[in-house]
Amino acid sequence: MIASVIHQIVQMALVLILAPLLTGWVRLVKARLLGRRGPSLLQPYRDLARLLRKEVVLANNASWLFRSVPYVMFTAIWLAAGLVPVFTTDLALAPTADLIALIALLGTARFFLALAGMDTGTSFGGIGSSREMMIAALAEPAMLMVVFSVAVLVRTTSLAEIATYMMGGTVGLRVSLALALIALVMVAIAENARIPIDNPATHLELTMVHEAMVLEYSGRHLALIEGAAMLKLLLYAALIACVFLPWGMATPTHGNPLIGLLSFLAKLAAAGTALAVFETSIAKMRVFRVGEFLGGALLLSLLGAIFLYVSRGV
Amino acid sequence: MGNILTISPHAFRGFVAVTVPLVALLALFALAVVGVAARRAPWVGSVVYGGTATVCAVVALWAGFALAGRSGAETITLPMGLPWIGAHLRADGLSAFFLLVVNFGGVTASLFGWGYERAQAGGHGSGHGHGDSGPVLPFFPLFLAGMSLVLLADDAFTFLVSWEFMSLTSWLLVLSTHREPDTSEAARLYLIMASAGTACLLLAFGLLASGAGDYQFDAIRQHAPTAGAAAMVVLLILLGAGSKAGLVPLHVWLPLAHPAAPSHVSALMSGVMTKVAIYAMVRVLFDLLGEPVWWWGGALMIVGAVTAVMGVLYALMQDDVKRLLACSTIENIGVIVIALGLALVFKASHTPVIAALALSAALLHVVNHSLFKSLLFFVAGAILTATGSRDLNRLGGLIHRMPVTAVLALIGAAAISALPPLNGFVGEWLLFQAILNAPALPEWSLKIGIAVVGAAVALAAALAAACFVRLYGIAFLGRPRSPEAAGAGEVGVAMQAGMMIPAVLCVVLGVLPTFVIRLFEPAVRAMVEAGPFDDRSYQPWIWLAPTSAIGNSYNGLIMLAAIAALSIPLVLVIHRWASDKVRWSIAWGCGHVEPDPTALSQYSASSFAQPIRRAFGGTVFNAQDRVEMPEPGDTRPARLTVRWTDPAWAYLFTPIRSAVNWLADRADVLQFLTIRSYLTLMFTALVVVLALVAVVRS
Amino acid sequence: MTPALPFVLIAPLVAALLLVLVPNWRVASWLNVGACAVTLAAALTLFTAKPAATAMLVLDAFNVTLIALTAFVGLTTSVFSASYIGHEVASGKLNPLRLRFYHAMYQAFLFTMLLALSANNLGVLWVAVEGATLTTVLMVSLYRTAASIEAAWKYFILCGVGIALALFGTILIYLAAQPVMGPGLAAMTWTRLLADSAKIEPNILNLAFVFLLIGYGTKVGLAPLHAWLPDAHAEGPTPISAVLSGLLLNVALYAVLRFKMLLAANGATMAPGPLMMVMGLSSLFLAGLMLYRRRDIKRFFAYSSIEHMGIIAFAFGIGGPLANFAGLLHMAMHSLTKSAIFYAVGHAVQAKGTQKIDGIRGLTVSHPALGWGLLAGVLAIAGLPPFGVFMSEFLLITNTFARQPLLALVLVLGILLAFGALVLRVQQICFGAPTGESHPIHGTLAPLYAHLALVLLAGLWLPGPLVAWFQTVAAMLG
Amino acid sequence: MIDIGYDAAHLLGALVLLTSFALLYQRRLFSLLNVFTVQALALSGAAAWQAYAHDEPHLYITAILTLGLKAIAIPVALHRIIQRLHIERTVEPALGIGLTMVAGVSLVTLSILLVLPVTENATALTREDLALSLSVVLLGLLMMISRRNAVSQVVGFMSIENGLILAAVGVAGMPLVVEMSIAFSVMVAFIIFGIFLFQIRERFETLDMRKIESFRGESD
Repeated sequence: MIASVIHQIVQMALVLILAPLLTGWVRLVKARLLGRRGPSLLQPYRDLARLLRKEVVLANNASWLFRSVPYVMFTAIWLAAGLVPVFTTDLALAPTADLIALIALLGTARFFLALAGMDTGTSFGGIGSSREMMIAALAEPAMLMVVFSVAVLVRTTSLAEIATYMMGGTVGLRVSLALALIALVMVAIAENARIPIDNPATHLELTMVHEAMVLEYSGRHLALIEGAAMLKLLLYAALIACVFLPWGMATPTHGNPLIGLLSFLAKLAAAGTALAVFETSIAKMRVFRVGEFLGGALLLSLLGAIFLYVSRGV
Repeated sequence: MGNILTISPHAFRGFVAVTVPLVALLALFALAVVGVAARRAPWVGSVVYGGTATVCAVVALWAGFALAGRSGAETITLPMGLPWIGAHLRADGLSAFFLLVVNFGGVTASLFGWGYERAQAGGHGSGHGHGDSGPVLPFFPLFLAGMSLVLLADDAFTFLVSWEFMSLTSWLLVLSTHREPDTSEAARLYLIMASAGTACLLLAFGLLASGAGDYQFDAIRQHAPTAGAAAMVVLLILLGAGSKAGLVPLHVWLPLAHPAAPSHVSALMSGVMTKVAIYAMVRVLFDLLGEPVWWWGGALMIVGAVTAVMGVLYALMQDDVKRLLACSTIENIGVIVIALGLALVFKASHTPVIAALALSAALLHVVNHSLFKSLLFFVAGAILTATGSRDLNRLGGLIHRMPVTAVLALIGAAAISALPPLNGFVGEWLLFQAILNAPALPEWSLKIGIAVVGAAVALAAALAAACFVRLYGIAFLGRPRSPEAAGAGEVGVAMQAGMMIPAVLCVVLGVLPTFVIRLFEPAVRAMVEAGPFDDRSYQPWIWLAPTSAIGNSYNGLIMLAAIAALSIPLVLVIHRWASDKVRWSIAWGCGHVEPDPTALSQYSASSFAQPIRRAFGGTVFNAQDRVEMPEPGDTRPARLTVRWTDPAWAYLFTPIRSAVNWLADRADVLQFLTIRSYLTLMFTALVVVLALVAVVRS
Repeated sequence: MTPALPFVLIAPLVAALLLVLVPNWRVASWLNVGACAVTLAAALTLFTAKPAATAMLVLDAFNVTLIALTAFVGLTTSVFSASYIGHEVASGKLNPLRLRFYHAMYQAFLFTMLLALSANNLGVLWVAVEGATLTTVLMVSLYRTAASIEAAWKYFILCGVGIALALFGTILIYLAAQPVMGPGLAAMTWTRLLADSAKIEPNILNLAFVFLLIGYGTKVGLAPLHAWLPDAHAEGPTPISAVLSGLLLNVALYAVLRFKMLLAANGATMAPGPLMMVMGLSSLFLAGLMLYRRRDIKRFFAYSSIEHMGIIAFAFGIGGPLANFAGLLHMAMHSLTKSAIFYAVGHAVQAKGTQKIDGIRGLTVSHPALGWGLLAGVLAIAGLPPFGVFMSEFLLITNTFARQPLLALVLVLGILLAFGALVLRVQQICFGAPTGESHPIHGTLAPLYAHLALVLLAGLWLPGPLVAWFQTVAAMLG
Repeated sequence: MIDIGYDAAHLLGALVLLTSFALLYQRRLFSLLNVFTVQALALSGAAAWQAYAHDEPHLYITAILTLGLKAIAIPVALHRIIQRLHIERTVEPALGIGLTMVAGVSLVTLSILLVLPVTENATALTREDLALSLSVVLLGLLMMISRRNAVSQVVGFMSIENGLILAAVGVAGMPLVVEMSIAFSVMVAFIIFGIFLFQIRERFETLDMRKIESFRGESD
């Protein structure tokens, strides 16, 4: 019990610390792949610190909602990140929320960010919000289908249980899991506003989604939102790791949290690299192709769920 | 007809059991009389609404105690209704639960309505037709009485009488705005659809009663109908109760009629009356019809899934606030029906615990939807009172002018979008837990089908979130789109209170859902012979951990605490050590500096829906956007016009209507014939019948 | 035989003769009411009398209820008419001479109907119905307008022919019975015929029933024999429309049912039910469709009467204790409701100065008491609870569906078809912004609300004795 | 041997039927009335013969009533009306004469088909008589349909009632009440027709139904 509480606190801190690092790593690898030296690994920390110190410039008709959204969003994503077992499944909050609740938490963050985008009454906020909600409308079902196919296999949606079960090794290699993995990766790309869905680096109004919503933000608010985005990236990496390759993670009964931590770092590095490679090797797609992209993800995940019945008589 | 004048054996205990709602019903009728008799008196509104609120509160409390106390349900027979059987009233767990929902809605609605009508009467109202409206007062209590009576009815006749009485009174309430252009069409469609539904129920009960040889529910319970008859009953119930609940494609009246009524009535119709329809489904499918067959549930799930997705898509197309809310009701009903279908399926496959889980999800969503849908309709009423408009494209920026309403509306929008830790999410969570148990089913079609249904539910939920971001963002955020919106002011205390109560409950139920689930556990137990928490392993009471969901659990309270524990320090730390300086300036908007006074550059309701319209609408509604872009140098603003058609109208109702008209035109010729032709008709009839007789004999 | 029965017949007859002599129409109108009151009082005493039969008259459970109903509606209508004709005179549509004639005819009409109801001799029954036709023909043409004369002419020709066919049927009945029961009155006395019905040659009975159904059916207004009904209702004075719909149709149907009972008692004949069901359904659908195109308010409700006669004919056609019960209840409810509607319509037409529905809008706004009364009446006739018609339709539909599912579906479709039209029109009439001229209402709304109260009461609670009465009659009808 | 009673009755009945065919055939109003008079005479003859043959004195009354009303009063009155109102003397039938004839013949066939099989146990006379009267009734109806003129419609109606009387007298021992009722109704009917003809005249200046029926309700 005590251990689980300590683990939980450690994890909350850990995700907070690691998130900018992961983003930095991705940027670095991308730069190297493009043949640039690229920024330092710690650049994201510096950016956040600078933003935090800056004053906030608010639009005249910004409401209290606009000012509180960054905190709500950051908290929600932070909490969600804290729920994904990274180095041990023995977390105090584990029973509080399962995978579905976690998805819903991310939904909450998105909901409020979309509202904030519409608060100042500029056209770009509207563009961002509407597109974001459209993307979410397809990403969420896909995500839940992934959950479904995993749950059909594992008969649970509690992440700790899933990780434990997967580590048990009784699962083996499965077509459906592969499909679910692909679907989850596609969703992750969409949700984190990465290429080809969106480009965090761009400010070309007509193509941007996430950036359009946060256009009016500045100073500490912007810092929180950037931080939240980094946390989200980390969260998805951790989620994929926890569900599909949880090996090395500690459980209440056996395994060492430190080893779990090291393995997690390794997994993050790998994930970051993979993302960087993927992003450099593909171009951004038109906003209205996104529907097809995520629809594909949805179908894949559904297929995964169905394949399960075929492959195994559950 | 022995017991016409004598009261049934358990008379006394029965009387004790049902006496409170009976007295309450009488009180409601009395209030209606007052509403008619003293219609000129200045105090009448306060008396009727106050009285209704009190009576409903009493009944709600009574129902709550009946549920908590697990009090037995006796039947009482009144010497009314069908002569030889009388009117049977009974309040078992299920009835009591729905009585609680209905009458609680009644309390808030009367509270809000009191303030609303005063606001309408006082100047504000003029300008949008409520100025000289028909009478509401007499029919408002009658409507509530009708709904309660449906829930208490224990024989087919009483049930149908009160069912149709409910439709009738709500129709009259809709007609109270009869001076407005669209009302009469809406009201007509409503009453016709409602009566068609009643006709279906009539046939269904006829079938059930023919099996039992009696109209009493007890007798019907005893005699399970044959498979064929049962199938027909299921179909008829889907049509009958479905037309009232708003299942696609029988939903067409709903987005027209619900908004036409005064807002507090809309809240009742959308938030509560649809639940009465759900009650009818549960009562017949789970209680009266005996052992279910798996495909019943399958049918319910398919219809529900279609309804859920279509409903929310309709909602996304609407620009009228109340119409949007009505459409979102269709979606929520779809979700509830899916849950019911799951419960049936699991009941049929003899896994009662999972059935209990699904049914709990359904009933919990019934409670939740009644809460946040009433809340949102009240908000719509507040907006209407404050701005005189229901058109999203004439609203905006209300968060600055109606601060209280804005907060409550935000709670409502978040709750209906199923965001944790609010109540909407708990319902969805339970539903998904039930869906995840699909592998436990024997039928392959169901295993796979339920996965698809799950996807549909998720899609509906995500679209609902989009829909309410749109509603809240357009109405409350941004800049005002019309002078009325710019000049709006906060509404009165009564209306605020009416909104406050459901809003608070949305939070409470989200944090402590187990309370209400425990409350209706007896109802669930009665329907599926199991409770959602049977033999649960380890959770103390604040944990929501149904047995069937293996090791899955959710705890709204801890989640709320965690959010608080994380966010409050965060705010403090940042403001203490980082910076707390703020500078106000004009919105930047990518160099588009000077915000134009008309606020036309903002995203409008229809432009917000455009991506989703483009993703889904093209195929479902063959929606077409047309943008009129003026010549370069021309200063006219560009105009976006959206055209879309409802398939239910295009392929079902318009053909029916035109067919009737065609036939009527043909028949009408008979009015204008000569006497000779009429004689000829008569003569032909005679000769034909004579010839018939001759033929028959030989 | 109780003396009350002859008295019930004599009272209106005497009143008719008396009223011919009264020149002052105001006095006459109240004499009219008084006479009706006396008749009703006498009729009510019949409930206590034992069933009995003479060569000419008969008294049994079946006709006593209808006699009472007729006397009651006769009374309320006379009250309505007393308050109605005042305005007709004022607006110069009628002159005192015509009114003298009108009041006499009103009583004569009541007499013929009561005679038809209490007749035991088929010949007398026929004469009475014929008399009812003649008197109403004269009253329909009371206004002497082109329209009213055309309507009365149509009415007279069609019903005259119908009556003739009915007479032929009666002769056939006698022809069939005469070999069994020997020549003379016995072979035309209904009770005797019923007693020895089994011995009568069934084939002739079949033939006879065809003529009787077509003949009296014309008077019931069953499609396709209904053509006279709408115009007669629309062009005559409204009180007459009320009694036509409320009473005359019932009387004609009563005649048909008497003969149906005869056939049922014989056993070897064809089943009369299907014929009645077919005609009933055809009337239901035809009327339902016609309702959509009507622009004249009285004609509109006349078609609604055809619709309900169709439903009732269907109910008796399918038969059985429940359906018969429903049919009887529906008969009573329809008389009360439809006459109430016509009272309201009469006032509305006078208040708005037109019979065109387009000219009668927003009645609940311009004349609340009248508007809501009319609305309640129409809702009641549309079969909405808590009014009595709902109960009869409930019983009929559920019972039919249990026995003949497809027929029940057809029936429900027909009822919904008509329902749609009723809702459409009643919303136009009662709601929206008032149109056209708007005079104050003359006279009392008491009859309207009295009928509505009764219909409402019946929907909520039927007194035990009445139920028992209906059940015995339903059993008689088999 | 020859049953003279049967033959005579048969003859008279047949004559009535024949005359109603003749009615169908007529084009001119006056000849129409004359034929109708013949029919009435034949009918009263039949009634009288029945009264004599079966010794049922009350049938004499029927005979006399028929003779008085239908053979004398009504034709005369109608003559008057026609002259007074200057009605055009010829009326073109709505149906072609030939067609009407065919219809009439088939109707007679139908009625015989209907009546004969069902009356095995009735006397031959009754059967014949019933078949004839049914045909007369149907033919009268056919006539009302096939003529536009009010007078000819009245005549058609009358001939229907002739058919009824023929049936009534044919059945042995039919009580008087029926004839009385018929007579009564015919009388009233005639009065009413008279009233109507005059009113129609003063309203529409014609007896052509097409003009009268220009108003069909709701044709505003």
